[in-house]
Amino acid sequence: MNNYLLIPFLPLAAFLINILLGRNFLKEKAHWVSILAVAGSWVVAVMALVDTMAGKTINEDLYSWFVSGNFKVSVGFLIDQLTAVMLIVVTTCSMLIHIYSVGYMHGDKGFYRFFAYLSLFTFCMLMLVMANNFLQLYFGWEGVGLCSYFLIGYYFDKKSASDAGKKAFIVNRFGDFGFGLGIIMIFLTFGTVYYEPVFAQAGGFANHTVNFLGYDVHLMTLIALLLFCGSIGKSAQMPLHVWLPDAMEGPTPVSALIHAATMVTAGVFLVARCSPIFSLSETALMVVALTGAITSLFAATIGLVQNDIKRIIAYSTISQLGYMFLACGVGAYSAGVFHLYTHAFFKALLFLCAGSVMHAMAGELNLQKMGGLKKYMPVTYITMLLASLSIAGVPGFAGFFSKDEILWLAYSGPSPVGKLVWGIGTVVAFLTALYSFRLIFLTFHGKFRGTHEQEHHLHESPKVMTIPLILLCVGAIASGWVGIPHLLGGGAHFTEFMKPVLGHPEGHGTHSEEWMVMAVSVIAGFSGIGLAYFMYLKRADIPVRLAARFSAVHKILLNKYYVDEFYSFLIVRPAIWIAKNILIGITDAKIIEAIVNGIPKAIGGFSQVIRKVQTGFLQHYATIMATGILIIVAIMLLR
Amino acid sequence: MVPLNWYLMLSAVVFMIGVFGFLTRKNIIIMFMSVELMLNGVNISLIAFSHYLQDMRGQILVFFIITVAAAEAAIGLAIIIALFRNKSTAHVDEMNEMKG
Amino acid sequence: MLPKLFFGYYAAVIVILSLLVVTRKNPVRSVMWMLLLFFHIASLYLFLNAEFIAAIQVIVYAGAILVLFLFVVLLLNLREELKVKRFIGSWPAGLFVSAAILAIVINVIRSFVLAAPPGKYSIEYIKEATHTKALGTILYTEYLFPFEIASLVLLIAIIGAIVLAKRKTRS
Amino acid sequence: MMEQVIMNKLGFPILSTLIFLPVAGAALLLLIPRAKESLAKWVGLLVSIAAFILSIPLFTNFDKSTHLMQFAERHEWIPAWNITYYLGLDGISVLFVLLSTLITILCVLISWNAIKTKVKEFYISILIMEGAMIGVFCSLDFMLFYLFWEAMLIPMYLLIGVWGGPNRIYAAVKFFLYTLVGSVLMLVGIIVLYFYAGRTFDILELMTKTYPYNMQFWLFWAFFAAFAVKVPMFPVHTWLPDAHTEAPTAGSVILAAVLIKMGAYGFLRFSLPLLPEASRAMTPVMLTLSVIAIIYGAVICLAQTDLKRLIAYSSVSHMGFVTLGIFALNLQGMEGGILQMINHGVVTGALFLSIGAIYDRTHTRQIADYGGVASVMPVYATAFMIFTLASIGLPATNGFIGEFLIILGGFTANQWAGVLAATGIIIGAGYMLWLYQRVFFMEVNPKVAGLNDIDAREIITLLPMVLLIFWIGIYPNTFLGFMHESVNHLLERVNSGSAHEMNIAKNIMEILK
Repeated sequence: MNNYLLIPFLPLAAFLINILLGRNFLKEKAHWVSILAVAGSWVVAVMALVDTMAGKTINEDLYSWFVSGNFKVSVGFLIDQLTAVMLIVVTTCSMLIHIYSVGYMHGDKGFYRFFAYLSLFTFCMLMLVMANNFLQLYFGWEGVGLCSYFLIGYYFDKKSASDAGKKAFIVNRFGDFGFGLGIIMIFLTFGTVYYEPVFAQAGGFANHTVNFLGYDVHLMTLIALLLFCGSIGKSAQMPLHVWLPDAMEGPTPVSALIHAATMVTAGVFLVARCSPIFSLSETALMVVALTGAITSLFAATIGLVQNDIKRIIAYSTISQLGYMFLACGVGAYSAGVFHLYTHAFFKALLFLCAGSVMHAMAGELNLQKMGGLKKYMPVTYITMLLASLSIAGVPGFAGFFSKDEILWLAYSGPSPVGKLVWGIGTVVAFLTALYSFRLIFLTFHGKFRGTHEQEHHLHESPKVMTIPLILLCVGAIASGWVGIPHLLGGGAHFTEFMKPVLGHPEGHGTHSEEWMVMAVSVIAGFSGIGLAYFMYLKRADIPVRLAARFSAVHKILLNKYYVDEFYSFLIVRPAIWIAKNILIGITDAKIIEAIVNGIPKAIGGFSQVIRKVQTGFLQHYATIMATGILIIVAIMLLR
Repeated sequence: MVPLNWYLMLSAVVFMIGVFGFLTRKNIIIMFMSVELMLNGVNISLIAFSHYLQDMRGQILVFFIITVAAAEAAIGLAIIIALFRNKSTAHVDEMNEMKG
Repeated sequence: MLPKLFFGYYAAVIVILSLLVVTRKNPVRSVMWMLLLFFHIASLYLFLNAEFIAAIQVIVYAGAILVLFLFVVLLLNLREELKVKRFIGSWPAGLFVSAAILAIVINVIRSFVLAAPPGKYSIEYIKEATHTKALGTILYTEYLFPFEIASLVLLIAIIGAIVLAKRKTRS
Repeated sequence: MMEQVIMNKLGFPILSTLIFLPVAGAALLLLIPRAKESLAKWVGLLVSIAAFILSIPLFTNFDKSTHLMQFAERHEWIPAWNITYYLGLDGISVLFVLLSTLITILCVLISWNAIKTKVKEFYISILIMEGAMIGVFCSLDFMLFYLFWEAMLIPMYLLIGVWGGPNRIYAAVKFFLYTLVGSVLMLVGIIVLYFYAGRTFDILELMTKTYPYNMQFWLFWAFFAAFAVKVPMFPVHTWLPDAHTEAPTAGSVILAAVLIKMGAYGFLRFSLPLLPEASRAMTPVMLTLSVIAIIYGAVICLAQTDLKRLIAYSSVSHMGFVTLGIFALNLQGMEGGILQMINHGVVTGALFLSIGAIYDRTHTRQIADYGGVASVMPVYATAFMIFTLASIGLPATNGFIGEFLIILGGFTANQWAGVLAATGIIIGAGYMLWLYQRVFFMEVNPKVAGLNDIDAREIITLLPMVLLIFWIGIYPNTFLGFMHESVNHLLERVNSGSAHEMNIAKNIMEILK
């Protein structure tokens, strides 16, 4: 246990050292502290994985966080198979991205600050995955959100960056609103917020209904959906996906680490972690599956037409996250986590390659101004190509195995919407390949379309950046090999490993069906690649003509279905309008202040009338007084 | 024997004449004298009660009233002098500083 | 019969003098009428077996207070007093109120009967002990504390009168 | 009633010392010549530090295992009306005394250069304020309590009216009248209690009596008038923005950190234990008003253009949480409410201190006059960020613990109240982050270019707040431990004689059919 404490607290120490000493003392050397800390965490995390593979899990409290009556919660750690995998994903990605950042952020005036935030993020993410209770999970959850806010708004003097950071935080708060209520419901139901007793007792509440805000609802569905609200926000699912594309305002390593590999997958982790609760509610699972499927389709269509290289990858992330939820929704939690794990590598790699491209293009993000970069930056090109092959689901690459497992379990699983989401998933697989290779072809092939100055500047990135790319590339190719299905002669080790935590999904289908599903998805992937090749390399006029032909559709996609505008119109502006015109203008000024100021004013007006009695003549007062005496005397004596 | 009621009526008449003077005269000195008149009216009834009740306390009270009247006259007249110095008038209807 | 006659005389004179005091235009005359009034009241006190109080009445009221009044009246130079009206505009109100109270009080006094038992200071007792001694004994024993306060009141009045009437030295 | 309290065993009358040391300090200041301003400042600082050091035994020697009043002192005062000089602390009030002594030091420090006129009188006001505040929290005699309660008004009135902004007279008079109207009604209530309970002002003795429901009902509203104005609860909150905006920094800090806590404290100390049945019956009304305050205050913040006004309205929202927690009438809600009072004192106090620090440099409160401050004043920006995060209730800061417990308690008491209150947190994040963005982020506004970062004095002023924020956020048991017994006892009293169950576990059974 004590060793494992190092996993989260080394990055925390690095954060504290950097934030306190970085500005005046460490300066350009700040990265050493953070890298050493995360490397230390990685080593211990590997040890933890080895331990869990040997079947040793840990669930211990560090100290009592707070106690109020029967509400008790501690800071404590749970390390089981799921946590161990997450630890590996988080520390590996984090470490490689830390190293990459040394080159990427070189010369930035906030160098120490950047590494401090990265360390803080790593700490929070590790606290999130290692928590043994919901409240600590919530702590990590909000903590990573905060770091995301800091890092998106890293270039805070840019309005768009600070806007994006704020948007990410607030949109996430909407999700956390449900998540927080979910935790409260869990406490009220089970009397505790620790995972172990909650999951152990969950079965006993399977058929309870509860009165929630006047409606009788199924208890487990309610809890599951409330928790899922948090997942929707954090993992940028519809309808709370709007923050993630904007989050690309942050430095690219941040997009890779937080908005691709780790933080955004926390939502999937939450659903997987709470699988004992979700499994008790068919409705909740169906909602999860459909949300995932619809989001993945929706984001993939947007990704087709965007021109900002990072935004395409961001929509791709949303889409792939949808995939993971799709998996969880059909009960295939381990497949979802498997995809999370492979996705972390190839998506981080995609982002880092995009960062490398940006580095070469001096910050240019527009695809239409690139082209032919492969001869200038071969390492970047090859690694990015491999990552794209992986995401497109080309057999042998990591993405193929995880995606295939999801599709197969969706098709064969017991879920009532399984066939539907399988269909959507296959379409998305096609779209994924299409937009991924659109990106590759437009960036690296063809002729350079930017300015001469940019062309002159083109160069491969330094070693400190390319080495992490190569290492991640290994992950993007090989990370899937731990989960090769039985069908292909593998041992499905990943699923087996996760079994104690996530259970084993039962798919019932024949081998031929399984082959068919696999074939369909492979065909979809290859046809996507082929279409991209045809459209963007051979006949570059087709996309333009298509856009002109279906200008309405194109415009909707280009504007991301106008969701941002919809929210602005529906929530943001009315709220401010109400505040300004009704609450300040009417309630406070016209009603409350009118009453408050009106009473003294009325008294003042009355005084204006009766002050006339005060003539200032002594004898008038005396006469009035005497009259009073007369009345008293009359009353008393003539009674 | 003169009945007590007669004294009391006399006292009341003197008192009310004092009140009348106080309420109606312009001259502040005459108003002040009206106050003395009222005090004397009260004194008459007190002495009368003292006599008829065969109790000394009435006279003690009169004794104190005269003391206070003396003090009051001294202070009051000093105020009048100060007032006259500032306003050059002894007419109350010309003093309405307290008008609301 | 004789006492009633005496009383009638004094009562009539006192009432008339009171009216004169409050109605004269010239304050000096008012003061003079008041002097006469005080002597009559002092006589009435003698009539009620209160010779010490009667003496005080003459000495303090007539001798001290009224002289003070006279001083002030003369000091104030009230020549134009004679040119203005003596009553304020709303004098009927004052007259009505005071007359009404008087009417009520007289009406009540008419049927007033003294019910309390007489105390120990009967005429015989006072005659034996002398009035001044009887008054002095009770004043310096039972009423010593108020007496002291009265002396304090006088002291303050003296200081107060000086402070108030004194001309401000800086001009 | 002596057996209900634990008399002071410290060897010196700690509570009287705490009350009268600042007053004595104020008297000492009177003797200092007006021209010697820096001497006056140092005397003010040393006296406030001395008071703080003297209050530390309250923290260390407090017996957390009992609900009884501790450090009690009792002397005859006006025997004719049975008024006693009776002081004591329990778990509900002890933390506020500590908060008051701490805040006073910070107020003295932050005003060091900001107050340029009538310096001596300023520190006299602050010190008298401190004495009165401590007196309010310590009093166990209703008349003594009322005396301190009203005594607080005068220095605060002067602080706003003499050293305030341009519109200070209006704000000061508004503050004074609002609070006075409320407290006069409370006085009526106190007198009614006095006669009904057999001529005693002893709060502990009054608590042992029971009162007919009708009487409780009217008394509840009489007390409500006093306490709700102070809190301030929804319809009577409009004095707060004006007072906060016009008050000098130290005035705003005291107002936010301690003064408005007294309303909530009054509910806890008087309304609930004296009038349990009325309190229970009025719970729906109070919860509704609290929820309105939370959302109303938060939404109104979205449209504010003035820094201090925004924080003032956010106080309305946060105090809505406090009253929600208190009137949830369960352990979690009430402990959360009390903790949130401390939190709000720390966080909003810190925010006002920070705004004061920058106001000294720019002399503007308009948000539009700022921008890019984080580039110019990075240390200041860091501190303000921590306060902002605590204000929006991020886990590991104190705001989270309080708000979570309150929403848990509120949700248990009434689901709608809990859910609606939680929306306040979303809006809270919105306006605070927007404020932060407009002031600290984006391009540097020429008006703030070239400002110096906060100096050592200001860092010392803000540092205790930062430490408290994390202390309460990471290990709140230190503070919650003070409350458990007292709150439990209070709840027993409130829920006595009825079928109403305070145990949450029982409520669950109601929820689960």
